[in-house]
Amino acid sequence: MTGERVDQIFIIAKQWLLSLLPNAPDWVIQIASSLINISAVLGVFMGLFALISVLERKILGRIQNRYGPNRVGPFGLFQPVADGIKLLIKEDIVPLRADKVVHFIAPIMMAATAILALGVIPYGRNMTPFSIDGGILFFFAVGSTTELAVFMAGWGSNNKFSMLGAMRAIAQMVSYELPLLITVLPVIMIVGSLSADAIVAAQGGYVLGGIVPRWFVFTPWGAAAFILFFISGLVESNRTPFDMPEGESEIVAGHMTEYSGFKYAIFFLAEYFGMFAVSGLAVTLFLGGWHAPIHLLEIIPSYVWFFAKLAVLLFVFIWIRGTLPRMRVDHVMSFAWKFMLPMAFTCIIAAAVWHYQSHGVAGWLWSLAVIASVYFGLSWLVDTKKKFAPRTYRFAE
Amino acid sequence: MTSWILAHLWLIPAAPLAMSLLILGLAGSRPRTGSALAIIGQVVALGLAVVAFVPTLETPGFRTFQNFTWFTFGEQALRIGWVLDPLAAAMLVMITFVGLWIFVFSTGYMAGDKNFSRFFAYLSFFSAAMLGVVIANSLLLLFVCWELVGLASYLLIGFWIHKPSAAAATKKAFITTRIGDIGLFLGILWLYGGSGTLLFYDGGNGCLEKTGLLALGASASFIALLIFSGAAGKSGQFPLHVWLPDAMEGPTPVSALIHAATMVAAGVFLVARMYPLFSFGALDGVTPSLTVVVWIGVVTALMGALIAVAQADIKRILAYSTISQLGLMMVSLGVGGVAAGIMHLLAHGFFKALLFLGSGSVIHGCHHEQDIRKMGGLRRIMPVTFLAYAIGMMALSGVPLLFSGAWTKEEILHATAHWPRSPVPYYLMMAGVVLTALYMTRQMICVFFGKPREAAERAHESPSVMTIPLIVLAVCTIALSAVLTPAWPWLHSYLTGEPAQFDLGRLIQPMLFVSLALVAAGIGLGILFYRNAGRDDPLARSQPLLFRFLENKMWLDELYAKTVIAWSAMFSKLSDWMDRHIWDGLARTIGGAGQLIGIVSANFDERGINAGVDESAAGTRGLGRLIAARHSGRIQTYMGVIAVGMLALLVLYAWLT
Amino acid sequence: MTPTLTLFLIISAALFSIGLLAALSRRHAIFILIGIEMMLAAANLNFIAFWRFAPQPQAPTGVMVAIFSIAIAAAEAAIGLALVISVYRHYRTTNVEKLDQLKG
Amino acid sequence: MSTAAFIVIAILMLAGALAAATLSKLIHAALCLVIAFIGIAALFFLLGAEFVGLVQIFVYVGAVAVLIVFTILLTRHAEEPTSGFNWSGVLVAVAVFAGLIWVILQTPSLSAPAPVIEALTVKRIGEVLMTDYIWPLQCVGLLLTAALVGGLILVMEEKR
Repeated sequence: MTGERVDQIFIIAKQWLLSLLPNAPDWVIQIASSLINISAVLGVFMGLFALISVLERKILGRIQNRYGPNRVGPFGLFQPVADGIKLLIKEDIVPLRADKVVHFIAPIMMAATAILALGVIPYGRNMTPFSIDGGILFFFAVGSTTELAVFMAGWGSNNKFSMLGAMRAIAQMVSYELPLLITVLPVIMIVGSLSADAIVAAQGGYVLGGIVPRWFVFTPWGAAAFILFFISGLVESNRTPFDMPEGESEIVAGHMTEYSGFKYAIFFLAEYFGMFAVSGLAVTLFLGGWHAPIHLLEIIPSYVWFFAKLAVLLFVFIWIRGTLPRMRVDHVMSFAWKFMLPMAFTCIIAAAVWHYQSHGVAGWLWSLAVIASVYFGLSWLVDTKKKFAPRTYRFAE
Repeated sequence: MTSWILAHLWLIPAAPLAMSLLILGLAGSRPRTGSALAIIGQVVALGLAVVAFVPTLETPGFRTFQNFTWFTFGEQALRIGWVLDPLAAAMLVMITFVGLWIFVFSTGYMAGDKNFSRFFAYLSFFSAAMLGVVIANSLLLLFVCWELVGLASYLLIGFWIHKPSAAAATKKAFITTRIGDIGLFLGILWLYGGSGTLLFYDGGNGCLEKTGLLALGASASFIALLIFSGAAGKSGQFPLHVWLPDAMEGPTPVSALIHAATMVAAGVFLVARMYPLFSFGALDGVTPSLTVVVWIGVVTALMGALIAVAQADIKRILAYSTISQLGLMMVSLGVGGVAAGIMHLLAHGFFKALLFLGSGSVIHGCHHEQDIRKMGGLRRIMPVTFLAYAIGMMALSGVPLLFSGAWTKEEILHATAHWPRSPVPYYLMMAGVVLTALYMTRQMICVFFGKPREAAERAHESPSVMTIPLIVLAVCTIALSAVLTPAWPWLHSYLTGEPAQFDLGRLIQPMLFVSLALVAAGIGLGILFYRNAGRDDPLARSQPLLFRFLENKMWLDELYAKTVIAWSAMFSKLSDWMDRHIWDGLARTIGGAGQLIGIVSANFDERGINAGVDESAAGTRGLGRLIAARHSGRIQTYMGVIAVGMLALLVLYAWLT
Repeated sequence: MTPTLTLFLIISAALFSIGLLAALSRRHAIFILIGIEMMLAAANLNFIAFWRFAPQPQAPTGVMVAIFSIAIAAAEAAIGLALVISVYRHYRTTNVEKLDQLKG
Repeated sequence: MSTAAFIVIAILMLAGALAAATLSKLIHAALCLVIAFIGIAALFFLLGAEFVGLVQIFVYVGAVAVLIVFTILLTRHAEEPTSGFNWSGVLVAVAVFAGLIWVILQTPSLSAPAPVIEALTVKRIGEVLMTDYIWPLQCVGLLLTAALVGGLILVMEEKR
């Protein structure tokens, strides 16, 4: 089967590379295999990072009725190269009173966690770089470390703007980590596994004559959880409209204020990698991973589907950035605790209802009813009782 | 249906309990909802009680129980359960029925109170606790519910907590009954130690059944006495009766509930329930414990009746009458007339509720005036209340033929007359009956006849929500006598499990004439003495000393204040004194000694005899610091000590193994 | 040589002692909490190690205890740090040597 | 179980812990504590308890460490306690260490090699947690709720 050959082409290539070390002991094979995985992930996502950074600017340009970068190379496609060179040769400035070690480690830690999080996502059939039993937990365990990195950046810079930005970032990341985590729980509950591979496998197959896939996003609870997850993901990666931590008009660049040159570039990279990781997890959890949307289209290789879905999500990220204005800090927080968290819990209940109606039409309608009733109830409570809380100012002592 | 209710007997107390919680949770500011919920709960309980009553009719001597393990500790398992027999079934119906009408009455009586719904929550809770006492098949469960009854009474007597007298009364009630409960608790422990079970009936293994009783042996008498002390506390027996009159500080429906259906009935019920234990090893129907019960009952009955003659508060008279009647019941139980005692308890439940609600109606009508010397002539103003009250009075006095109290009282007298030990209780009981009729007549005359005095002038008849319960209870009081007569002693045989026969010939018995004579004497004397009584009491005029003796409740409260309370106060004062002077003095002496040493060494130092003294003074101070440093307040020091201790334990353990 | 239970126990004993050192000898309240966290972690390491080296198969009791202990440690840390903050607000210090109101 | 990995991890972990206990700057100590925690998580991985390792990272690095640094920030204006050591504490700690080591070496049955075990899956942990350990689980839930409420109340602004 050529189709399968094409689908598994990267696996075959990796096997071939490993076969070049015929008589090596086990641990060498292991290390070599890991290295291949790491370099593949890094290579692909570095490329994607470069591509998306220029695409973002171009799309934003389109949204804002201008051209965007179009000078360097064809269609401005070499713009990231130019940017990279510029950042590399810029002077690396470290503030005099900075905590030098912490200041230095922060961007490294930031990027490392983002890259680690990318490791457990299945990019295609048999294409999970780091396949462990608790993959989703690993993702979140690693992801939670980001907060510490942000804090280190803010503290290490010894700058009020940095510290304020870091505090804002940590506050909103801690708050939104709960809905992020809890919206994942229904999926884990239904699948009965924390392994990303098992979750993708559970979304295989089609109904209604092969035109509707069994993705979780097509169940009411899945759709609701996906939306909540996506919003929380926006917050976790500090993207507009939740980018107060680095809001230029208020606190310069938040925790990145005192970074320049290559360290700044690494922060930039970490942010995009975080975005990739969250989108990739969303694809894995709700959008069927690498499964094709229609049975007939399964001839197209699985990794193509994965990256297609990822690209769609990334486009939505950019689209939102171009459309929505920045939110106010207190609104972001109260939104998390008063709306996102209850809705996330509702998703669990809805998923349970769906499950106990044995995944049928009745369960579909019931879980829709649960979600809708809680949604309207919450909207009524949150919106009509108290429009927007009057803002209270507190001044430094 | 039948077997369902047998398996779910717990639902009967659960219904009012659930309502009580519901009211507390929901109806904070909606009084109508509160009372409606309470009444619904009571109606449900009444319905279930009637359903439970039906199977007990079918078989004589019916008894069924259901036990389960509450929790297990070690090899022992604590088991509780519930039992349904004629005793429990009759009590259930009486409590729920009377309670229901008291609830209805309360909606009128308490209208406008700012804690209206809370009151109903407590009432429901009270009713639930008492129902729990009745269905318990385990002394433990009974004790738990018993204490809940105590708690509920505490809450209700002190319901108008803003009145200092109510606060004092509620405390008194709680503490006095608690004194009895200590005995009860000791009895429970002893019983458990002796028989190894607290279940009443357990297929032959319960503590009231053969094996359990045999295991107790001679200690049964002592256990019975300890248990009786609990019953005496709850049922207001001498010398623990003092709380009962003071409990009148609560709202009148509470008094009705306490006196008729719930609290005081609990003690009598407990003795009846534990009767096999009391009568274990009886010779000729007499055991030491039962003898004690009889004498306590006699003293209580006579004392209550005597004191009632000289009281002026309408509710207080009824309270002492209750004490007297409870003594009567205890006597009946003690001499072996268990059925008669329980029958009197049931009948008393109806007519005492009726009397209390009637007095509540009077008080309500007279704008919360309770002094009978200020009433009078209410017969015309409050005709419904008057009629109902008269029926209750006649039942209580024991006017024969139509009124339920008469038949039961007669039966008790009958039982007492045949007590082999001594004839004295019988004569004293007869005196009590005369006194009962006397003080009730006095009350009737003072309240309802003659000319209206100041409180009665602006009186009015109560609303129908209060009079309807009166009418219902009055009808019941009369109707109940139909099953009590010797001609057709249906209730008696229902309770004892013998078949009842209808024989009109037995209606007229010699005892009837004795009773008739006694009642006639009581009422006649009453009319004679008090026909013109108004503001001043003829007894007070002719026998001022005796009257004062009785008016002040035989100075029992003062006696207690002088003895028990004074001792306890003295003891605490003594402790306080010891604390202040001896212990403190000891500490001061030691401290003073230390100071003395300091002064001496300082003097030495001042005189500068040599540097060695300096040194020793510094040493003393250093020692002091060393000792004080142990209480450094520093957490790390403490943790360090813990660590060292742990290390020592570890090394010791490793060394030993 | 593969690591044996003894080796794990020694590691955990060392970690425990370091935690104890932090708890006993540092003056800042947060250090005490840090030390306690380390001691708890050492205990967890012991649980897991004993589970791993116990005869198999058996119920994963050690793992369970470790999970519960982590949860409890989290609660402990939250409360402990809240206490530090409120103590700081009240006394304006976090030096445990100055917090000796219980001094005898 | 790889010896090399074990040695490296153990040394890193202990170094982190020691630094956390002795560094004079609080923030540095807290960050070194993170290293120690990650080392412990790695040891859990080595021991085959992946789930616990991940939970360890999640809870300690993601939550407790963040809490600690937050607290450090909020109490920043406290006069820096003198960095001096309480040497008696060191003495006690060393004594405890010696005692523990002595006890461990005394015990002869500890040197058995690790038995072969089948991997402890998350599913199995979940099953055990939901059956045998359901009451402890509920209790922990209650405890965490109580801690949450208690923590909130403790740090609430004092009304003046």
